[in-house]
Amino acid sequence: MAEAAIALRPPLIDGDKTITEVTHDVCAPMEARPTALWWSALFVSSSLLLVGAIAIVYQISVGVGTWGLNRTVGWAFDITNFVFWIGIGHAGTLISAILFLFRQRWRTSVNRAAEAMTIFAVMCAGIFPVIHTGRPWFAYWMFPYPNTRGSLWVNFRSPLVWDFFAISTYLTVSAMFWFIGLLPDLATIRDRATAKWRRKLAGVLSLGWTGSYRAWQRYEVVYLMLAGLGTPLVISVHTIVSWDFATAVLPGWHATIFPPYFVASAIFSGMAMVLTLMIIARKLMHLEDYITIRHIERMSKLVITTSGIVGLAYATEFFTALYSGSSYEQFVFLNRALGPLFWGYWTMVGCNVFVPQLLWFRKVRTCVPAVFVISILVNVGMWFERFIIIVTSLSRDFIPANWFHYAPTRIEVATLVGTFGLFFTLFLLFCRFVPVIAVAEVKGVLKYGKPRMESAHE
Amino acid sequence: MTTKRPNSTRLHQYLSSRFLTLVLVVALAFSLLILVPKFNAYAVPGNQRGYEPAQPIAFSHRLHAGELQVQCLYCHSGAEKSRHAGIPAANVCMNCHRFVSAPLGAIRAEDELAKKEKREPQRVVSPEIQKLYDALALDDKMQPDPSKQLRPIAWTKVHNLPDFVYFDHRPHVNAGVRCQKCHGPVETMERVRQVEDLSMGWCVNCHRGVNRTGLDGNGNFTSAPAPAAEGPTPVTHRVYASIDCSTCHY
Amino acid sequence: MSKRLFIGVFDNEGSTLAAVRASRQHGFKVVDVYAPYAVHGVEEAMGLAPSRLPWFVFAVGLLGASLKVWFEFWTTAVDWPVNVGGKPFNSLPAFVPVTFEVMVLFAAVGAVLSFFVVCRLYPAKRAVLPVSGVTDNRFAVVLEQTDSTFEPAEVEKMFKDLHAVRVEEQITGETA
Amino acid sequence: MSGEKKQYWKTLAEKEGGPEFLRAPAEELSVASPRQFRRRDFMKATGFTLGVAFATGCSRAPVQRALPLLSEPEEFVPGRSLFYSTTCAGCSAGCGVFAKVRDGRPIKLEGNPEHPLSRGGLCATGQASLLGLYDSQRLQHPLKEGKKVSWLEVDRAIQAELARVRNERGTVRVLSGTIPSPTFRAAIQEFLRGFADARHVVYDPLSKSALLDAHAQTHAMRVLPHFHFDKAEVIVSFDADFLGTWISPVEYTAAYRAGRDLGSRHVSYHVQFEPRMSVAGSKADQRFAVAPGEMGLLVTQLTRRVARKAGAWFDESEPESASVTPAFLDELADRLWQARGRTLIVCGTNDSQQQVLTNYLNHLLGNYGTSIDLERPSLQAEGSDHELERLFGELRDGSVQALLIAGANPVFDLPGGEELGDALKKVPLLVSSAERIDETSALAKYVLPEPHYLETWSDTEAISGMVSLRQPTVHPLGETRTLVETIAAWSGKPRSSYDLLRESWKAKIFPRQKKEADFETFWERALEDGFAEVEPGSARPQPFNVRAVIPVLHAQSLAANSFALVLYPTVAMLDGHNAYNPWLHELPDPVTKVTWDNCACVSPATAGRLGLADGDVVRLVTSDSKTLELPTYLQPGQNERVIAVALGYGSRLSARFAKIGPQWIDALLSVGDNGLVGVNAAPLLTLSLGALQYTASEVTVTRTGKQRELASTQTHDTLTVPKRLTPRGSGPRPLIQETSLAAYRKDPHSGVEDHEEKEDLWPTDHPYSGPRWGMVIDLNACTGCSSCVVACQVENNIPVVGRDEIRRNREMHWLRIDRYYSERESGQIEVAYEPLMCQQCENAPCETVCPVLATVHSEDGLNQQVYNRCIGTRYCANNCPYKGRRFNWFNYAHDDQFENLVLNPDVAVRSRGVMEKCTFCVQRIQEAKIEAKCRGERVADGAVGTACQQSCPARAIYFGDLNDPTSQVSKMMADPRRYRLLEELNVRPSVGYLTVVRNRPAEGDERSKEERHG
Repeated sequence: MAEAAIALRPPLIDGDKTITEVTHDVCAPMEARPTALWWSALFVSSSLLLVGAIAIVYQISVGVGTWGLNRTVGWAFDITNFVFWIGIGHAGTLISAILFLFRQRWRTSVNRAAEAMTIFAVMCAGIFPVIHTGRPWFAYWMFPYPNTRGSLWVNFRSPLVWDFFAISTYLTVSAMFWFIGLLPDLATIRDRATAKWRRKLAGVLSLGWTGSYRAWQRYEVVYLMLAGLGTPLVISVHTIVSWDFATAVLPGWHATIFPPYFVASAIFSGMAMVLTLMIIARKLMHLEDYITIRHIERMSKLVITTSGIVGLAYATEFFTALYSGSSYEQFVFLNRALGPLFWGYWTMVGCNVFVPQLLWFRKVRTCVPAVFVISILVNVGMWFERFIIIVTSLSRDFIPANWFHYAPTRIEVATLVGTFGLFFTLFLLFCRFVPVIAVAEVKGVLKYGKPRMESAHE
Repeated sequence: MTTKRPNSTRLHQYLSSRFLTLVLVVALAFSLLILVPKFNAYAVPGNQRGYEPAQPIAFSHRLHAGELQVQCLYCHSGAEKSRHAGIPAANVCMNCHRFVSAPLGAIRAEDELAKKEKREPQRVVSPEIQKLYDALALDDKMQPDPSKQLRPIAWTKVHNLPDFVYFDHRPHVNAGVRCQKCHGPVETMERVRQVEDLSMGWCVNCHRGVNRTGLDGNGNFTSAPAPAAEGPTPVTHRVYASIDCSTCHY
Repeated sequence: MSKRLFIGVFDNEGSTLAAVRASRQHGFKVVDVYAPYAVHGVEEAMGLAPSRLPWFVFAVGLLGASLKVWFEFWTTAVDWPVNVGGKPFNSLPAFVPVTFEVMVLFAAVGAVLSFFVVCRLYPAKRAVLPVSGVTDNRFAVVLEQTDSTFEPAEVEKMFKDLHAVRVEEQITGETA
Repeated sequence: MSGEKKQYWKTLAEKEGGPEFLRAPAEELSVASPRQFRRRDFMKATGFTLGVAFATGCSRAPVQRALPLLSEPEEFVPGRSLFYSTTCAGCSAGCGVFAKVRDGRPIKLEGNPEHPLSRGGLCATGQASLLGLYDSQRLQHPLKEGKKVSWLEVDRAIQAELARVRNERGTVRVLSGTIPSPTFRAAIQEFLRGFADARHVVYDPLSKSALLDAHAQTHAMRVLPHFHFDKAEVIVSFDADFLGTWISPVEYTAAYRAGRDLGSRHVSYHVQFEPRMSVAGSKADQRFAVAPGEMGLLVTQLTRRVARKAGAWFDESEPESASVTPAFLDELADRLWQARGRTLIVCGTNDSQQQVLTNYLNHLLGNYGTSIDLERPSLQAEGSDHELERLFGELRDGSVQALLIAGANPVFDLPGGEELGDALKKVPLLVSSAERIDETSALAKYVLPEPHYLETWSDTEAISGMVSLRQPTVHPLGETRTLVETIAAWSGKPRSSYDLLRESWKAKIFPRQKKEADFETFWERALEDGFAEVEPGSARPQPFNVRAVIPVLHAQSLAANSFALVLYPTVAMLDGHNAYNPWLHELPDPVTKVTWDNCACVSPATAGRLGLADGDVVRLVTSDSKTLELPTYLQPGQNERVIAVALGYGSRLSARFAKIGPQWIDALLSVGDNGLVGVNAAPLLTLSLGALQYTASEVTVTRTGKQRELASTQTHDTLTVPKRLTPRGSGPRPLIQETSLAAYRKDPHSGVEDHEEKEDLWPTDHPYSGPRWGMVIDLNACTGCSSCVVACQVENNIPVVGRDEIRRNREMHWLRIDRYYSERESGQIEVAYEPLMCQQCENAPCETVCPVLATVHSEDGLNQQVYNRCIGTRYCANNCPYKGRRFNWFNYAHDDQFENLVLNPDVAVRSRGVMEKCTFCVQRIQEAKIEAKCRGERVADGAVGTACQQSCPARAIYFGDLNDPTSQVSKMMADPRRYRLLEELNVRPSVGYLTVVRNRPAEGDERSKEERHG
């Protein structure tokens, strides 16, 4: 019967690995010389990063006026990108925390990369709230610290302050989460590294981890804790981000549906991004055995689910507008679908609701290139979702005399491109210097060396 | 040999870092030497407490306000009718210095000397007061001298506020706030020094205090009858110091 | 005083578990077990007491939350009450989000730091491994000789029976 | 721990490496250390010390000096403003103003409420004229052939040349615009007396010549009558923009508003016939877009109807029918006849025939002596185009020996500027007295710099018998000299303008009054008031001469696809002598809302037919093949056969604005291809039949294919959202709430949307115990003249951002005037103006979202904006339903040190990245509060006036303490007409609006019917 049990559940890792092989498979590519492919990828992404850096420096030295904003549309690309990246950042914690709590052990081969992605995405996101201010050098005023102004504090009623706390907390916690997960693997690297610098570095970072079981026991507990804390955190963060809009008076922003709507779309976009990166990483680092078709399939399923939620949210928005009887609300949504930015709106609906439906078919789910394309389309759609929400509501609000259109300048575009540059640069470096797969965790889910009876019920 | 290479580089780092630490320690000590006195002078950058610039004329507040008991408002008359207390125009100085051209002692001494030498005592003018006469282009008969040209006196401002702060002397003076409360014991200063840090917190906390415990801190909530009152006779009224932003920022 | 340690080295979790159980049955003192990953059931086998970390974390989180609520109330309603958009000085509902975030922050940081402290982990700490490879593919069960009844040969045999890769003996001057 | 401690090792390599690692240092030390240390470590160390250097360096603020006066005048207190009553010279209307002078420099002009004409109002041009004083490109010294010379030199040279001319008995001419100053006029006569053939030629670029000529024919005196719009119950205007640009807009606006006071029994009924949408037209109760060729015919038809009723003579031949329905004309004639003696007909065209007919109408209706005053005529325009024509002739055949051009710029603002320029070159002695180098003074041999009117003594007699004084408010900023002084100097008896003025007043003005026996007291009183009322001039009008009346029987017909061109002045530019003024270029036109350009206005229908869109550059070709290229602007309410182009643009004075506003990679210049702001349309004028013609027929329009996006501050301009996007069942948004006079008389509350005060979720922590500032704006009174916009700009140091920034919808005006069109069933276009600034909401949405408490509420109900705290997230602006906030996208130029002297020292100049907005002129509120506090009183009603309120000619803005039930503003708040914008949001604005009330008797206005029968 044990046999049967095993037969019923396909293994999480292909090619019946021993733990020795696991260590080797993950660490070998790091220790080998980087491939030409990697170099060229790094070159591209870092030059994008440079472009973005130049744009930002120019913008900060000349003024926010170098963006396409105006007295009607005060936010556009900046906050769109902010919300977009934060959204991306959600999948990591979701996979590592929520799936961990749900005992989804297949996560082990993707969570490391996903968490890394989270951190990088949040870094990208974090740039915008700072540079979008007119006087970035005073951005620290958002933090309540005792000062010589009779101690003038901050406005805790402002969603931006909430944002400030949410983002920083999120970054800290997910970084710690990531690092804790990394600890045993760093030790592994330390102990097998041949290059001195790597040994020294790993030695410093691994905090002298020995794999003593007394440590392992507490380790498990802490990991569980962080997972438990991370889950509500990840939900709260995007809820708060959504409040930036939901607490405002603008029609199209002032909606109670926003928190669940934003969280769902965040997970949606995050999952898509994870897929994209996974597919890249498994090609780049030859990890087909660890990131198997089954992983891709599972994540595709998550994508359809969340896509469904997002689609429902779109529909609900229209309904509430209609039901509210407020002509301002109704106008906003008519304007989204038929107004000057209709193309953006339909791109969003197309990419977020229609395209993912393809994933219902197993054939598509198991076809890696197809999934790759879809995952990218979803991210495009998600970017447009934020753009549409922000710009349509601002550009045409209560008083027609205020109405004005918005068009981005090259500076803005360059900045967006730059963040992608930053993101991929960091990710490529991550692939090189950190085990892309959580070695210790994968070892835990191998069938290798387990007494039959246990491996049966896992 | 081949095994030595890596070690030696490590050694360089080890050495240089030790060397570096040495340099840094010295630098640190040196810089603390510079910084410490400054830091206790002003806790935060921009704090000008203790600022005591030299003035074009060595005017002594101790002498005028202290010994001679000249009222602050006699010279700084703007304080009760304008935003700025104002630095007196030279002609205000001349109200006295038309007659007083040097310290009494000096003049007496000259008289003594003159008596001895059986001659007319000649006029004594202290160099500082001479600057005043020069500014007004006066000859020693105290008559305007067309050959000289008028030169306004460029005093150095001691109490400076940022451009975005609109402090107004009127309400303070008219409510009976003593000048010393903000400017310190000027009547004891040879050269005027900034005593308070004039930070926003300092202003706000004083305003709060006034609203809590009154002007002099013991529940006196009625201000002095306004001296600069036109129209209806002034009524003594409850002191209220607003801490609205627009009290100072607009 | 110096100590005498016996280390059984294994190459899979199954036999490691068995070894731990066996040694406890024999009444040997299991000093520690080293493994490349968290093996389930070892803590029971070793008879380790459950960690008290959760309670600590809970307390820290609570502390953070209450501090923040107090701070927000104090700054907006007590220290400098300002009329913001006609809202009351003490707008508690608006304080909830930040409070929550701070609670999570405190709890998480508390958890991690306490973990480091309790396990004495710190940067650049020199890792002392009983045998090489316990972070890769080796499992080590470390026994200590407690009294004279402790018979090295017996230990050796026991480990061998459980297909230990090898058995080492070490003398250490450290007071564990 | 014990010494011999057992060592563990992981790899063999380390085992080997270990001891060696320990051994290594001794060997390497000597060789390694110096080279190693020298490189970047050294940099590290220096970097650190540098850091320290900064830390120590940046701790002191720069030293500030204070230079007190050497001897202080009595009334002078540093930091206190003094107000001098004087007279505006922005145009010839002569409105009374107070100049606010702070520490020796004028920083603001305020209307003088005592002044009988302007009654406290001041127009946009007047407000902006202040900047002229600080214009760094103003002439500072005399020029001879373009080179700087001393006055002495110039005087000698000119005197010599004049002597020569005198001896040669040559012809001398003085060319000037209307000179309302009696002293100045006298001086010029004095100057001309010496010469054999000398004449003073007066012309107005915006000519009223025909109107004066008409009165010469009908009343035998060539004067401009003084119109009293407040005495008229029915006002009919034939293309006279009397609320915008015609003769004396401020005075007329004040009177017009008085005549439309809803409290009084009679509310004037205003009918406007005009080819384009003018300010006056936009306020009319009935408005007809009439082709200029038809105007005469219309006047005739109305006259004939009225004449019938009056049983008076009129040519019996039947005129052809005009586009306006006879029914309406009958009805109008009816009403005119009913209200005879209490009506007023004005005609703005420069066609003497039409003007004569208008006079006849007024005569038949008995308006002379009631609403039209010829006893005390207006002297605000006295130009004669006949004279001008003669002068042109003389100039062409080069018979003029000496020409003195006094403050006029004929080369720019008259037709045929080029030829005129060539002709001028032929004049041996060409002297120009001007403030700046303009098209004309550039040609002059001698240029005499005129001072700005705030620098000198002078006077103005706008209405015969209404003399106002002008006194200097600042020490002259350059070596300038008034022409009066100059002439005195030439005559050999140089005197100051002060002495000259007093002389002429003693001689001419003082005798014309009885009140004061002693000149000094008379002078003192006049100086204090800023004006004096004396006996008018002696001229008496003759009885009406009917023989002058010739009816117009036919409309000029236009060829198939040609158009009539209408050249009109704008509120900002007028005749273009203000083209140096950035404030006026940046001011959105009241109707078109276009800035930094003039454009070819066409009606939407025509545009549709020609396939033109906003910004398409078109070429206009007149019958005499003069051409003009400018961008199109679609103007609702304009006659379909009319192309309207604004005058006054394309002046060389505007060349300076190329790089105004922030310069960055994507920035565009503020000027056109010609390097100037807009294009000059004056060449398309024609001087024929003894009058300047402001209309031309047979103009063809061709598109050039070029594009020039217009910098308009309002892109969407209707009350309703686009049809396609309107949710079913939702009407126009209730931003403008209006009613008809009839409905208002029945129920004053009519037309106002009701909103019950919502229950608050919060407990209220904020009792407004002290004053609570509020504002009410009467939309019925507001004419959209935009003087408030400039007033606000001057008072609050609002930067000029230039054409490109406005094109990007980033204008900085804190106060904007929304202009709304709506279409009536009849197809007539209705206009409503809505001044919109920060509404100072009690539940301000902007405040809640600011993270750093940079915008919060004050205890007297103000929505404060703390510039120095703002970090510029723009969240507040996004969350403002009125979009009343402005953001400093760049560091806007304040680098013209000279121009900076105009900055208001009571208002901070905002830096880049900071949000700003209207705060009800909080600096004025603070001043008033402090003053009151020092006296131990509470702020009295009227003690605080905002800049916009103060300057409004229509008195449409009320401001004050809402907590004081007796204050005017709280009375207005209680007015049944009062509504608030977007009340459903429950943000509780402190600004209220009063409904627009349209007087439409034709549409069943019972009361007016009664009037008709009774």
